[in-house]
Amino acid sequence: MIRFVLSRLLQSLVALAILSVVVFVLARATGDPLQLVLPMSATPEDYAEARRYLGLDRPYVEQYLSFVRRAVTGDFGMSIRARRPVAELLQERLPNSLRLAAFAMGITLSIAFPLGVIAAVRKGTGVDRIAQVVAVLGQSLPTFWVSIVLVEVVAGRLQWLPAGGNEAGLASYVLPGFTLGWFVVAGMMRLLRSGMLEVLDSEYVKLARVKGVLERRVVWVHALKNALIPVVTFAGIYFSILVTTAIVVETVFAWPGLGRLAYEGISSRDYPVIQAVVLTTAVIVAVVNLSVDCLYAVIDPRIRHAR
Amino acid sequence: MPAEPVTPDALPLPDVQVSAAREARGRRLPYFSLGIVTLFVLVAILAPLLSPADPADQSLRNRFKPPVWMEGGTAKHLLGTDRLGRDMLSRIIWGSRVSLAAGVITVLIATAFGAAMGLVAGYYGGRVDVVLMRVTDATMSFPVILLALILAVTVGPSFTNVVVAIAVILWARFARVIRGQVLTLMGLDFIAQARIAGAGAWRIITRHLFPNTLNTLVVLLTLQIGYVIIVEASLSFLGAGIPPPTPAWGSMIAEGREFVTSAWWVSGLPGLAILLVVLAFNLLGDWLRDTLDPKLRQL
Amino acid sequence: MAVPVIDVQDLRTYLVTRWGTVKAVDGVSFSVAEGETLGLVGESGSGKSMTCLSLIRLTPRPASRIVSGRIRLDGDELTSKSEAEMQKIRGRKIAMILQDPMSSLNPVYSVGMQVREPVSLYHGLRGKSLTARAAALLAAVRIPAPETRLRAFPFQMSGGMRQRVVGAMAIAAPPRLLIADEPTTSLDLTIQAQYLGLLEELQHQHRLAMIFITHNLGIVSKICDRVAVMYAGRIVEMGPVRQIFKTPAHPYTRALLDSIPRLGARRERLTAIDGQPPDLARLPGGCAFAPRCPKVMDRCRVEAPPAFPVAPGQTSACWLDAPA
Amino acid sequence: MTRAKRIVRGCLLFLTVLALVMPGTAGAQAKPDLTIALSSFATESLDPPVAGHLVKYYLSLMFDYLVGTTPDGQLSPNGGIATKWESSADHKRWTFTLRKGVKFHNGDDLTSEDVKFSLERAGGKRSTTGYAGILRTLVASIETPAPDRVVIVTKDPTLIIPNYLSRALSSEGMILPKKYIESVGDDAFARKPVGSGPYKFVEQITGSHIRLTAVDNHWRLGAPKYKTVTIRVVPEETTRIALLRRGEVDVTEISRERVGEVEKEGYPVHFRKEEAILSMWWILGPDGMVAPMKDKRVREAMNVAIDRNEIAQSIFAGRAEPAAIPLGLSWSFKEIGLKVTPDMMYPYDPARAKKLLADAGLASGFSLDAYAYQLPGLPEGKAFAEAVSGYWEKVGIKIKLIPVDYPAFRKNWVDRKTPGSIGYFNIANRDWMGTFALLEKMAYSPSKPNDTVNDAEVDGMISQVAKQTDREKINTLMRNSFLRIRSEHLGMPIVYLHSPYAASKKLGKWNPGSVMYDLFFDELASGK
Repeated sequence: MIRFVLSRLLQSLVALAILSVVVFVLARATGDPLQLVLPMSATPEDYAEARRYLGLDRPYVEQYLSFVRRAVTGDFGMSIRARRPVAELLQERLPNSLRLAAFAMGITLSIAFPLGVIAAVRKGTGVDRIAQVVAVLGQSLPTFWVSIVLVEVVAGRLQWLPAGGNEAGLASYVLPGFTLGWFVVAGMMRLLRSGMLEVLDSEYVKLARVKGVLERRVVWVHALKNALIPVVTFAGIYFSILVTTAIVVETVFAWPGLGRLAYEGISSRDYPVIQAVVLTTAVIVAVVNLSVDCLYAVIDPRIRHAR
Repeated sequence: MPAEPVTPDALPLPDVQVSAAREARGRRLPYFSLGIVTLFVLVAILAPLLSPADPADQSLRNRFKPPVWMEGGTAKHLLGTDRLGRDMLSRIIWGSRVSLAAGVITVLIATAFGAAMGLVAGYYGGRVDVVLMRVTDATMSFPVILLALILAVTVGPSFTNVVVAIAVILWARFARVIRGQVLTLMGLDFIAQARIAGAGAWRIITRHLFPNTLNTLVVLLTLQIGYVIIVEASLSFLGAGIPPPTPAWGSMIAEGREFVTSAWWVSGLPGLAILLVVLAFNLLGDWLRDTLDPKLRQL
Repeated sequence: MAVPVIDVQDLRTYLVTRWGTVKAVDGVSFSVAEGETLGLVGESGSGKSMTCLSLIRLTPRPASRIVSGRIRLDGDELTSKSEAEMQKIRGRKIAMILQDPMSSLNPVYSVGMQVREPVSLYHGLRGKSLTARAAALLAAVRIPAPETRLRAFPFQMSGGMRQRVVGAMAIAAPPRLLIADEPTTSLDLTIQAQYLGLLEELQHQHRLAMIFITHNLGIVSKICDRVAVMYAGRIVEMGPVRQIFKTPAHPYTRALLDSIPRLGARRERLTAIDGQPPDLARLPGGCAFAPRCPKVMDRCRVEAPPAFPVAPGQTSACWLDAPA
Repeated sequence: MTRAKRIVRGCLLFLTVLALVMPGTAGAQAKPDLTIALSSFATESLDPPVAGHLVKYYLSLMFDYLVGTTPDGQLSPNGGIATKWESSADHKRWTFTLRKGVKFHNGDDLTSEDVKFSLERAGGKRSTTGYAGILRTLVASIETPAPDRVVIVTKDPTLIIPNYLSRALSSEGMILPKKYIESVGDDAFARKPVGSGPYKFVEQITGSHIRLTAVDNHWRLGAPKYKTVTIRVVPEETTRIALLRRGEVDVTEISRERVGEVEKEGYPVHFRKEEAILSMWWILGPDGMVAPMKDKRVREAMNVAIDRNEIAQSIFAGRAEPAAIPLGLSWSFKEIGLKVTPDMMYPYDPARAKKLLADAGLASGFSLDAYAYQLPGLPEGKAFAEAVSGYWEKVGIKIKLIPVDYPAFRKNWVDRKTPGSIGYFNIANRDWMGTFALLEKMAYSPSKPNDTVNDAEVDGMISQVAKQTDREKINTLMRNSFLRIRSEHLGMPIVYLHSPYAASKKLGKWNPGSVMYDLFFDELASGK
């Protein structure tokens, strides 16, 4: 098991190294950050002075090396726009994104699991069709439109839930969490349904029924655990997406998350912030994928013993 | 031991007619989604003929005119007008052309590139497979929206930007699924057979492997077209989608989002259009997957 | 004659498929007494498994439907029972061993969990006594070091070992009737012989009635008391094994027996049955075997022959054997 | 259906467990509190010299200015630290008498040393505020003869010192704690600022909010009405309005198009009248206007082709007035005595536009690029650009709309990479001193990057103003500059924008004032 984790870490490090070069170049391709920072009346000397102050006048290679050397220790430099250490901005924003993503994934699971299993058990009936349409609806509407309608109707008119920000405790998680969660339900439900269909045809499910095991236990204990692997992979991938790029929902619900930090970084050409967010995204994806692999081993003993 | 022969009709049980209807329903064509998709393609192709007015022709005086069936609506603008007084019906009709084009082109590029990578990785395996798969994973972890934003900010938002930004990430999904399938195909004897018969790598990939992945590709293609149209809409919301004045459903919804209650039709109607089309593509994709390749598990 | 453990009268099970309604089981009647083993033989698709699945009402939903027939277990009519009552009978009264040991055990759960489940279900045991009973079951099917084996997972066991675990679960209640659906087909010969011996031992120990489904006539002669030959959903011939092997009456049975290589008998070529197995969705009128029967008569194509007695305890559904 | 019940119970259990795990922050704040929702914080900076001019609306609560102002921008001795200021005969030595007993939030006394330190820091390398440049070039030295007296010595005679260091303009005039900054350093100060203003810094979560708490009994406001002031960033308009309806927010920035909807529901809407002029211009080439805009008739044609009234009524929902003079900041017109007569207003006359184009030999029209982008305070940016291009299309000028965001546009404008293409900005209105600073930036060719006019006559007049100390002469020169720009059609004025702020029904009276980038929340919170 340890050998497996080590080799995966090595691979992620290689990927991160490549990504760091890509993002270093991409960030600078976005343009000149000074346009937003310096006033209109700034003279060419002011621009030169600011470039020197921010260390942007050094050759690219030198800038890249100092960026990587410091990034390894978690120091992503100073944000050009906010003049504050980027690490601090990450500390402020990342927990909000993690909590929102966890809440959203909770909603996804609580919708997709019952829908997926029941749709499989009652394949071809009305329930199956309705479950499919409800799930696909989630993916057929742009999330920002769903968010705005929810804000306008549920928060604005009906006033049941807070409209934005994360200051109102759990209640402020409900609307953004639901919007994000519902979007992911379709894929997960589809995966679970096809997985369950395959498992329910298997010999060991037949044997369970022959043993006189209650149908409910056959479905939710014997069958479900075998259909979990692809669902767990899917949940892992979408969890990282929810954490890192829920820009649209974060914007509508004024949620101080990582997504909006990336958006602010890019629109103000804030190189250190862009680099930090993309690297953090990659690390989150790597960590989530690794934990998903470990989850495989928990679910399927064959994998546990194979490594 | 009953010696005398037991004839079948001795026992008066009713001969229950098994409901064939229920069995049939699962199989027939998804008329709803097929209908919507064909309608959508037709409208996109015949846009110039169908569109009552020039989508870009604006008249600020009669902006926010409600659809004809609401009071204050005029027959001149069946579905009302938008923020700049442009005819909604024409913009939705022309918008279908842009959205279809964005969806189809992006997905075709992603399929071509992704399938190629998947086939090569699956066929050669070993180091080639590991390297290509690491590249695939790295791309998949790069967020689509960030890339699109960077492109939009660097060279300015445009149709090509949207297509490039999404295709550059989307191909990884195809590559991953096709590779998985090719690996299973490689295990089968008919590949060994082809090799024994002296077929080279290229022949095997194109003659034997690729045709077998067609089913999966078709399913993925249909499912992803819906996804692209939705992503384009989100990009327009962030100002990185297909830019004005080109009429595209995504930007129309984004522009009308402030008037969700006061002038609901400005973002409501294109929203409905996107909902119907993406729903149709997704349901069609599901149906294709159920009939062509039930075992398929894809993202 | 004591009341048979299982008595089936004119069982019909139809399947609704894309190609039309398939008469998988088309009027089957038989009975098995305590301690007796009935062999069910026939080519694949002859309805052997479907017949047995119908007994415990586990035929594939929603396509299948038990159209008619009476199934009495120890005199108790099953067809009128509710699903909840049937569920209480499965495993407790009628147990089943499936064909492929490689996939009969749930790969993600330990052997212990899967053996404990039936024991706790039938006997309500928990904790130490449950584990002890499970270990005892494994011992009963000759699995060495049962306690440690309980913690193992299916993929860590050989095919033979796994089929023994399935056997252990089958006798957990112990049941009145044990259905073995080609349990040894995927095992190699030496393991096969051991497993058959084990089954006989268990049958004797718990006085089980047993139905043994197979297409291997060699096994039938070794383990079965009586045999029923099935073709296209019907029993074409049934009777004591010795009698059927020595004096087969039905042309299909005779053809089956001719296609087995016999030690010592010098025959250059084995005779194969020409023609294709019947398409169950579009069965011809009359006797289903008619198109392939060497002694086919006009009547065969028109009217399906009922089962005629040809010898004590032996019946054959063929117009040749109709009483004069 | 026992199964369904079981599943639902399972999910609820899951959600409640999730809820327990989630550390929800404090419940609704205790009243009385002032909560304000704005669409964006620009730089979200807490250090005045670091682009502070864009975020004066919260910095003005934390810091005091050397020279205070009233909400409508007039300098006032009881708004700032300086209670009295006068200049020497030669207008080169400005003496300020400071208010006594003013303390910083950390208890240090505010003295002339702090004023000297703050002004020098505002002109330092790190500073990126709007008018730091002028201070660097103009101020010779700063003397502190007494703890309550500061003397600023300028290189040339000038009248602008009090205005440039006042609340009316930018953030150079904010007084910072010298001892505190020198002890903790610039970065630590930028994270936990200490000022002498009526509200102390509590917390900043970027992208979410900035929270300040009241200093009890401040000299400016007395006992404040609000214990805490929270300013929240809520980018989406629909969300801001929903917050208002739910009472989670007391003041919110809304777009002109939704004022009607909100007023119908009884929410008071406060306007900053003519807060900015929306002015368009052609990007200049290396040596000024490029063809075809070199021809005055083309410039006039493009002006008269636009229906300013319809734009004001439709795009800006009637909350805007047509403007006559390019870069014409109307607040300064009163002070410099410029009266805008009806004949100065551009009529909507497409026929005349076509005739002018024909006279200029462009009967078949020509094509131009126009940039389309959003701006803070101008959510209607893209729609406006499309609308205006629509008008030009109607007179034969084929417009290619180029969507960019503001930084990308500004780079092309400043580097003059795409001469002839059209850009626009909502220039914040200000007093005559600020207006002069604007003309000196955008209508004066020597200030190379930002010039949009490039006219020798205007250059001459503006260079004289810089040297003048006689107000009458200054007023005449500025009047003539504007009249010249108007008669030569050296830009395209569109409308004056009124900026609406919706308030909760129980907010009470509040005048958002007309000072650049400042909303005078302290007026709202004043206990006096």
